[in-house]
Amino acid sequence: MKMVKAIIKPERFEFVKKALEDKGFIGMTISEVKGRGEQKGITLQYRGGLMTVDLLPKIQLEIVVRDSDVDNLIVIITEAARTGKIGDGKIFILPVEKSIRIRTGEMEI
Amino acid sequence: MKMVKAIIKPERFEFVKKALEDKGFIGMTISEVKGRGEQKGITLQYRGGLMTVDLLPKIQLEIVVRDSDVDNLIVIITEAARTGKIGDGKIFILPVEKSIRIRTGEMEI
Amino acid sequence: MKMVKAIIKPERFEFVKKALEDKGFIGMTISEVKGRGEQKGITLQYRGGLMTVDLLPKIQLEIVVRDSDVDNLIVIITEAARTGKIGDGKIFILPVEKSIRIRTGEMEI
Amino acid sequence: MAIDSGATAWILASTALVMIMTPGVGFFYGGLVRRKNFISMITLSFVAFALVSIQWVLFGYSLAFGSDVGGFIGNLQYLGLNNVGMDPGLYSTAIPGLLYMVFQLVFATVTMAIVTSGFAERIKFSAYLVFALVWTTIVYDPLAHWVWGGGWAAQFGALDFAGGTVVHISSGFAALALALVIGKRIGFGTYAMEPHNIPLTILGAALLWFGWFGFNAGSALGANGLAAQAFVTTNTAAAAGAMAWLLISWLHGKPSSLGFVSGAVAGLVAITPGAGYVTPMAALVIGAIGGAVCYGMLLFRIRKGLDESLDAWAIHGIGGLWGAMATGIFAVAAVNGASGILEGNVQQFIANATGAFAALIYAFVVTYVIAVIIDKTIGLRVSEEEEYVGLDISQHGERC
Amino acid sequence: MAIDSGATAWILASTALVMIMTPGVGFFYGGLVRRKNFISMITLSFVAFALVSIQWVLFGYSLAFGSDVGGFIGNLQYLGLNNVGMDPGLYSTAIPGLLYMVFQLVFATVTMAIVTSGFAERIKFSAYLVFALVWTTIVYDPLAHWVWGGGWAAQFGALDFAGGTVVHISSGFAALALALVIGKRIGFGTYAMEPHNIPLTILGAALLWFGWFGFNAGSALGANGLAAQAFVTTNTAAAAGAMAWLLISWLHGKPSSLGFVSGAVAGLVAITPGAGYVTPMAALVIGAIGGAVCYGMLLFRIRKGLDESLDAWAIHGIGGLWGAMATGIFAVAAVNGASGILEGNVQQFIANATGAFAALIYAFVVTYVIAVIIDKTIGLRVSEEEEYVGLDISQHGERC
Amino acid sequence: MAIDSGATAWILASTALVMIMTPGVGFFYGGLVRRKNFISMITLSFVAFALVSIQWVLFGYSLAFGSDVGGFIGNLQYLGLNNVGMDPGLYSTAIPGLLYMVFQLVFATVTMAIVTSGFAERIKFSAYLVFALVWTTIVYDPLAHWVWGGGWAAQFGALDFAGGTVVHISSGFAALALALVIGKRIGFGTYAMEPHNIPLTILGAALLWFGWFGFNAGSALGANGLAAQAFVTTNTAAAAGAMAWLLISWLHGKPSSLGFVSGAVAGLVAITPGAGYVTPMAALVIGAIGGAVCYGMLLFRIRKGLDESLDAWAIHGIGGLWGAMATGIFAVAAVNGASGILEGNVQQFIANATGAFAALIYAFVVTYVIAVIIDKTIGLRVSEEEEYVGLDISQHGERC
Ligand SMILES: Nc1ncnc2c1ncn2[C@@H]1O[C@H](COP(=O)(O)OP(=O)(O)O)[C@@H](O)[C@H]1O
Ligand SMILES: Nc1ncnc2c1ncn2[C@@H]1O[C@H](COP(=O)(O)OP(=O)(O)O)[C@@H](O)[C@H]1O
Ligand SMILES: Nc1ncnc2c1ncn2[C@@H]1O[C@H](COP(=O)(O)OP(=O)(O)O)[C@@H](O)[C@H]1O
Repeated sequence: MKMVKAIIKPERFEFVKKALEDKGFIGMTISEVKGRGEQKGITLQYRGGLMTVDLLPKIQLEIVVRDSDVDNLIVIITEAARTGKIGDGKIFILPVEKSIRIRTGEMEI
Repeated sequence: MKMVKAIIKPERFEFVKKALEDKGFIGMTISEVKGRGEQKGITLQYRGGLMTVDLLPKIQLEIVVRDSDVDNLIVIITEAARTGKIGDGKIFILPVEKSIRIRTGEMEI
Repeated sequence: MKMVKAIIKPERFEFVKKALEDKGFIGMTISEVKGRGEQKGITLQYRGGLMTVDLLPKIQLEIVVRDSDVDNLIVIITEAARTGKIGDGKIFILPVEKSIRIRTGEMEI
Repeated sequence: MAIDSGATAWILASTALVMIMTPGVGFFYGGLVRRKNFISMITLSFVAFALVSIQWVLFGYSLAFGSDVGGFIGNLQYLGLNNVGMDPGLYSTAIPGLLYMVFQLVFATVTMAIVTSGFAERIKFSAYLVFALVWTTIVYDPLAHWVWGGGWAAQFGALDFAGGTVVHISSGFAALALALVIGKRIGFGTYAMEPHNIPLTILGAALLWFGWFGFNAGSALGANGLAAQAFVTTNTAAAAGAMAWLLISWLHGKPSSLGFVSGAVAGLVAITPGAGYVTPMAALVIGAIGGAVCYGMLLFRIRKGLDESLDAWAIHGIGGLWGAMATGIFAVAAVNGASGILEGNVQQFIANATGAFAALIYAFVVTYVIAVIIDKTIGLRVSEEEEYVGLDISQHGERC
Repeated sequence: MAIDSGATAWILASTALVMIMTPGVGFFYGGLVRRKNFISMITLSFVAFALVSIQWVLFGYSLAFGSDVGGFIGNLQYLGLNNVGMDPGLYSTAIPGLLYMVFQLVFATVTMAIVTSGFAERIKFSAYLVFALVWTTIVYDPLAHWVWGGGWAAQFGALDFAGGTVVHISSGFAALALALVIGKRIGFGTYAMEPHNIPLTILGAALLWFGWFGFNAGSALGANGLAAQAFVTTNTAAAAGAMAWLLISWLHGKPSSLGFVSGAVAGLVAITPGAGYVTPMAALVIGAIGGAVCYGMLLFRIRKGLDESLDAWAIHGIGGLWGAMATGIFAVAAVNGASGILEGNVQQFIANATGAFAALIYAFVVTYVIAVIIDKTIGLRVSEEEEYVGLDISQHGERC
Repeated sequence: MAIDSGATAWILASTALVMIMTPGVGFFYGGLVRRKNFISMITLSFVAFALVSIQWVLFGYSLAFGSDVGGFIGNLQYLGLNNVGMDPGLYSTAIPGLLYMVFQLVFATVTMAIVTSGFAERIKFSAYLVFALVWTTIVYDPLAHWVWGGGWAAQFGALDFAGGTVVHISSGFAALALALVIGKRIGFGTYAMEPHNIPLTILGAALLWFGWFGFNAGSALGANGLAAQAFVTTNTAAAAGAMAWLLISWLHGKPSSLGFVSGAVAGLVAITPGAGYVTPMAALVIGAIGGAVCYGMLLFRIRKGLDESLDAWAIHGIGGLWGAMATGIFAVAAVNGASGILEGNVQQFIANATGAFAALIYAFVVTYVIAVIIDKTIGLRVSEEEEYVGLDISQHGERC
C-alpha cells in the first residue's frame, strides 16, 4: 500500500475531492498546512523594495491506496489541482506497511 | 522503527491517550484533521432529500516506536478508540528510517 | 528521496527556516501540531500537588529531499532548533518513493 | 403624566443594552460547546430574539400586561400593539408606552435565549421554533403578568425589581426540565466535551455584564437616584460573585477564567430581584453568596450526572432563587420603601419565597409537559448521526 | 431654543451606538471573506471611520449642511466646524450644534464602510484611501445635502427618516458600480470561496442590530415618543426580515445563520427611511418583504455571476429602495404627520420614489466614473500575486 | 441642587460605556500575545475590574474623594459608601452621588487593566491579585485624589478633563516600572513572538473607541454642550492619531491594522486631559502628534530592547504626558474657561506639566517599590516551565 500525500491550493480542493469521488476514491484525511515551494514564495512589489511572501496556506490530502491505484491517483489529482500557476503543489508517495480499520479490527497489508 | 499513524474520533482521544500512557507509550504528536472513510461520509435526512456530510473532524496521532511495539500499539489504540460505529477511524503503519532527538542529537535507527 | 519530518518548538521556527534558507533548502510544508515527548510533559508545582502538562504546541516541518541531503539537513535543523531544554523536539526520517510537481507533472524518484 | 426626556433617554439606552445581552448569551453558550455546535448555539439565541420580538408585538405584550384576567394572565387589549402609543401609559408614567413595551420585550427575548442551555448540542431546529413560540406564550407571558402585570404575585406583595423570578428562575428551571426530557448528549460522561472557544465565552460574559446595567438600572424606569442605586448594587454583586467563585474554585483546582465569568453571571442573577431594594454592602454579600451557591450547585449537577451542561439551572435557576430570598432578607426601607427580614419584616420574605417557588414549579412543570408533547409529536432531538456530525452542519448547513 | 438634557443624553448615546456599527460592518464583512483577507476587510471599515471623521470636521459637514447652493450642495460656512458650537443650531433645536454634527458624522462613516463590499478581497489599499476621500466628498455629501441639508429632495418632500436613501441606496449602488469596474475576483465561480469565520460575521450583525437603535431612534433627535416609535419599528422590521429570510431560504436548503443575519440587516435597511413614519404592524410587513426581496436579489446576483459578494447591493441597495417606496406606501399621519398611499396620498409615494431613483442614479453613475478614473490612473486593483497571497499580507503585512 | 434626569441618563450610559473598556483592554492585549497566554491576558483585565470594583466601594472611593488630608489623600468618611447616596453630592451637583461614585469606579478599573501590559505573559496570578489590590490603593487612589478629589494638583490648577494624568500617565509608567522589575520574557529578542489574533485586538480597539465616548464626554458630568464638545474632540483626535500612525509607519513598512488601532488609542489618550478644553481643530493636531510621538516611542522601546511589549508605556504613558502638555498649550477660554499657551497663559502649561511629572514620578517610583517587595516576598514571576507552557494552562488550567 502507499500513502499519496498531495499538497494543493485551497481553492482547488473542492475540484480534487469531486474528481476523486467520481473515480471511486472516497477515503481520505485532510489537514490545513502552510507551504513553500522551490521558488521561495512569491515576490511582491513593495514600495520600491521587494517582499517575499512564503508559507502560503495549502490543503494537504493523505490517501492510502493499493499500489496499483497510485498512478491513477496521481493523474486524477494532478489534473484537478492544476491551474498552471506557481503554487500548484506537490504529490509525494510514501510506502505504507499496514492499514487497520479500527471499527472492525480488520487489517490490510 | 515504525510510525503508527492513527486517525480517531475526537471524543475518544482522551481514552486513547490514557490507554497509551498506562502501557508506557508516552511520546506522540497529534494534529487536528478532517477525514472521510469508505462510506463516503454520513447521509442525513434532509427535507425529503438526502445530504451527505463528509470530512468530519478527527484527531490524528503519530507515534514512532520500535518495530516490536507495533502490534501491541495497534491493539491498544483499536480497543480504546472503538465505539463500533461508523467513523471509528484507521491506523496506518509507515516505515521510519531514523529518529533524532534534537536536544541531545542522539540518533536511533 | 526521504521525508525529513521535524517537530520543533514554535519559538525556534523562524531560526530553523532561516538556517534552511541559507543552505538552499527552500521547499517545505509546515503544520501546527501538539506533542509530548518521553518525559510525559512538564510537571508544574500546583498548590501542594503536582500537575502534568502534556501536549504542548509544536511546529512540524516536512521536507522532502534527496537521500544525499538528509544528513546535512539533520545537522542544520538540530543546530537551529536546539535550546538545550526539554521539548526541543524530534526529527524522523521516512522513505519517499516518488515526488510529482503538479504544475508541470514532472516526476522525481 | 408628561414624558421625562431624561428618563426616556435612559430607557432607550437601557433597551439597547438589554438587547445586546441576547447575542451575549449566544456567545457565552457558543464558546462552551464543541466546535461543531457553535453556530447552532448562537443561532438559537439570535432566533429567540427575532421570534419573541414578533410574538411580543403581536400578542405577547398583551398577555403579559393587558388587564388582569383572574390574576393569571392579561387580556387582549394590546393585541398588535393596539392602544400602545407614544404617550405615557399605565405602566410608564414618565416614558412613552411603546418604550415600556419594548423594554419589556428585550427581557422576554433574553429569557428565551437562556433556556436554550437545556437542549444544547442536540435540539432539532424545527422543534425549537415550535417550542420557543409555545414556551414564551404559555410560560413567560403568564409569569411576567403575575409579577409585573398586576397578577396575583404582585397583589400578594412579592418584590422582583428586575426579573429574578420572571427571567431567571423561569429560564433556569425550564432548562432543567428540558434537559431531563431530551436526555443526555451521546457520550456524556464518557467522551471529553471541552469548551471549544473560551475567548468567545468571555466576550459573551462581557456583553452580559455590560447589558445588565440596562437590565437592572433600567428597571428603575427613570434616570434618577434609584437607577444609580441599582447600577451600583448590580456591579458590586457581579464583582463579588466573580471573585467568590474564582477563589472558592481555586481550592479545588486552578482559578479559571470560566469560573470567574460564571461567578459574575451568578452574582448578576442573584442581585437582579433586589437591585433596587438593597444597599451596595448587602449586594456584596448577596453576590458573593450567589457565586458560592451556584458553584456548589454546578458541582452537584456534575455529581448527579445531569447533562444541563451550560448550567442555566445552576446559575440562573438557583441564583434567581437565592436572589428572591435575599431580597426578602436584605431589603431596607431607606432604599426603596420595602423592608426584609433584617428590618424585622418576615412577611416580605414569605411573599418572595412564595412567589419564587410558585414560578419555579409553574415553569418546571409546564416546560416539562410542553417538551414531552413536542417530543412525542415532531420530536425534540436530532438523530444520532446528526448529533455526531454536529448541529452546525446538520441543522444549518454551515461550518465554523 | 434651549438644550434639552434628555434629548442630548439620548443623541450622545445614539452617536456612540452608530459608531460601533462601523466596526460591526467590518466584522460582518470580514467573517464572509477568505481568511487571507480578514484583516483587510475590517481595516477598510475602520479606516473609513477615521478618514471620513477627519473629512467631515474639515469640510464634509459644511458641504452637506451648509446653506443651500442651487439645491445641490452646501456652502462652506461650517468649514473646520466654524460656527458649529455648543449651543443648539439650525438643525438641532434641542441639542448642541456640535452634537448634531457628530451624529451626522457617524452616518457618513458607516456609509463608506458599507461601500467596501464592492471591491472586497481585491482593492489596492492606497487606491482605497483616494477613493474613500473622493467618494464621501462628491457622492455622500451632496446626497446628504439633498435630503437633510435643505437640498432639492427635501424641498420636494421626499421622506427619509434615518437615511434609507442617503446611506443605503447610495452605498449599495456604489458597491455595484465598483464591482463592475474592478471585475471579479480571480477564480470567482470556479474556486470555492467560503465564508471563513461565521461567528465573527454574527458578532458584526449583533453590533449592527444594536447600533441601529441609535441610527433610527436617534434620528428622532429627541428622547420622546417618536424615538420610542422608531425604536419599536426598527426592532420589529429586523426580526421580521430575519425570520422571513430564514424561512424562505429554508425552502432552498438549510435555515442558515448567515441567512438569518442577512435577513435582519435587510429588515433594518428596509425600515430605515420609514422608521419614524409607520406603525409597528407596518414595520412587520416592511421588514418581512425586505428580507424576502433582498434574498431574491441575492439569488439573482449569483445567477448573473456578479461578484458583489458581500451583497451591499442586494441588501443595502435594494433594501433601501424598497424602504423608500414602503415609506411612501405605509406612512400614516397619526405617527408623524405624513401620509402614504394607504392613506390615499400617492404624491408622497412619487416624491419618495423620485428621491430614491435620483439618488440611485447619481450614486451609481458618479461612483462608476470615479472608479474608472482611479483605475486608469493609480489602479484600483492589486496584482494577481497579491490577490493570490491575500490582502492581509500584501497590503498590510499581517496575518490572522 | 436637584437631579437633572438628562445628565443622569447620560452618566448612567457613560458608566456602562467605560465599563466595556476593561474587557476591551483585555481583548486588545489578548490578541497581541502568544496563543498560550490569551486567556491569562483577558482574565487579568477582567479580574482587575472585579477586584477594583470591590476595593472602590469598600474604601477606595473614600481614599480618593473623602475630605482632603494634607493635599495627599482623602479621609475615610465614605467607607463602605457611607454617606454616598441617591441624592446629588459634593462632586455631582446634577446627578446622584452614587452615580458619580460608580462613574469614578470604572475609571479606576480600566486603569488597573492597562497596567497589566507590564508583566504580560509572565506574571504569577496570585502575585497579581496582591499587586492589584496594593497598587490601586496606594498609587491610583492618591493620584485620583490629587487631581479630582481636592488634592494639591487641583488646588494648584492642573487641568485634567478626563484622566490623562490619573489614568494614563499613571498606568503607563507603572507598566514601565513593572517591566523593569519583572524582566524580559524568556526568549525576548531571540524568539519570534507574534500577535496571535489580530481580529480580537481590533475588536478590543473598537470597544475602546466606543467606550471612550463615555470616558471623555461623560466627564462633562452633564448632557450638555460641553459633553458634545468632548465627544467631538475625542473622535477627532482618535481619527487623527490612527491616520497619523498608519501613514508614518507606512514609511517604514506596510500600513498595518495594528498600527492603525495603536494610533487610534494614542490619539484617544492624548486628547483625554484636554477633551473639554480644546477645539476640534486643536484635537486634530493633538491626536496626530499623539499618534506620531507614541509610534516613535514604540520604536525607541524596541531599540532599547525593553520588553514592555503591549506598549502601555509608549501609548498611555507618553500619550498621556503629551496630552497633559497639549492641554496646557491648546486650551482656549471659549470652550471651558481655561486658557493655554496659545492664549498666552504659560502658567497653565506649567501647572499641567508639574502635575503630570509629579504623577509620573510618583507612579513610577511607588510601583517599582511595590513590585520589588512583592517579588522578594511571594515572587512576581512564574517559573520557567510555567512560562514555557503558557499562563493559560499553568495559571488557569485552561486552553484556547
Ligand atoms: N521539498 C518539499 N518538501 C515538502 N513540501 C514541499 C516541498 N516542495 C514543495 N512543497 C510543498 O508543495 C507546495 C507547493 O509547492 P510550489 O513550489 O508552490 O509548487 P510548484 O513549484 O509546483 O508551483 C508548497 O507550498 C509546499 O507545501
Ligand atoms: N484510504 C484512506 N486514506 C486516508 N485516510 C483514510 C482512508 N480511509 C479512511 N481514512 C481516515 O480514517 C477516518 C475514519 O474512516 P471511517 O471510514 O470513518 O472509518 P470506519 O470505516 O472504520 O468507520 C476517516 O475520517 C479518514 O480520516
Ligand atoms: N515517539 C514519538 N512519536 C511521535 N512524536 C514524538 C515522539 N517522541 C517525541 N515526539 C514529538 O517530539 C516532540 C518533542 O519531544 P520532547 O520529548 O519534548 O523532546 P526532547 O525529549 O528532545 O526534549 C514532542 O512534543 C512530540 O511532538
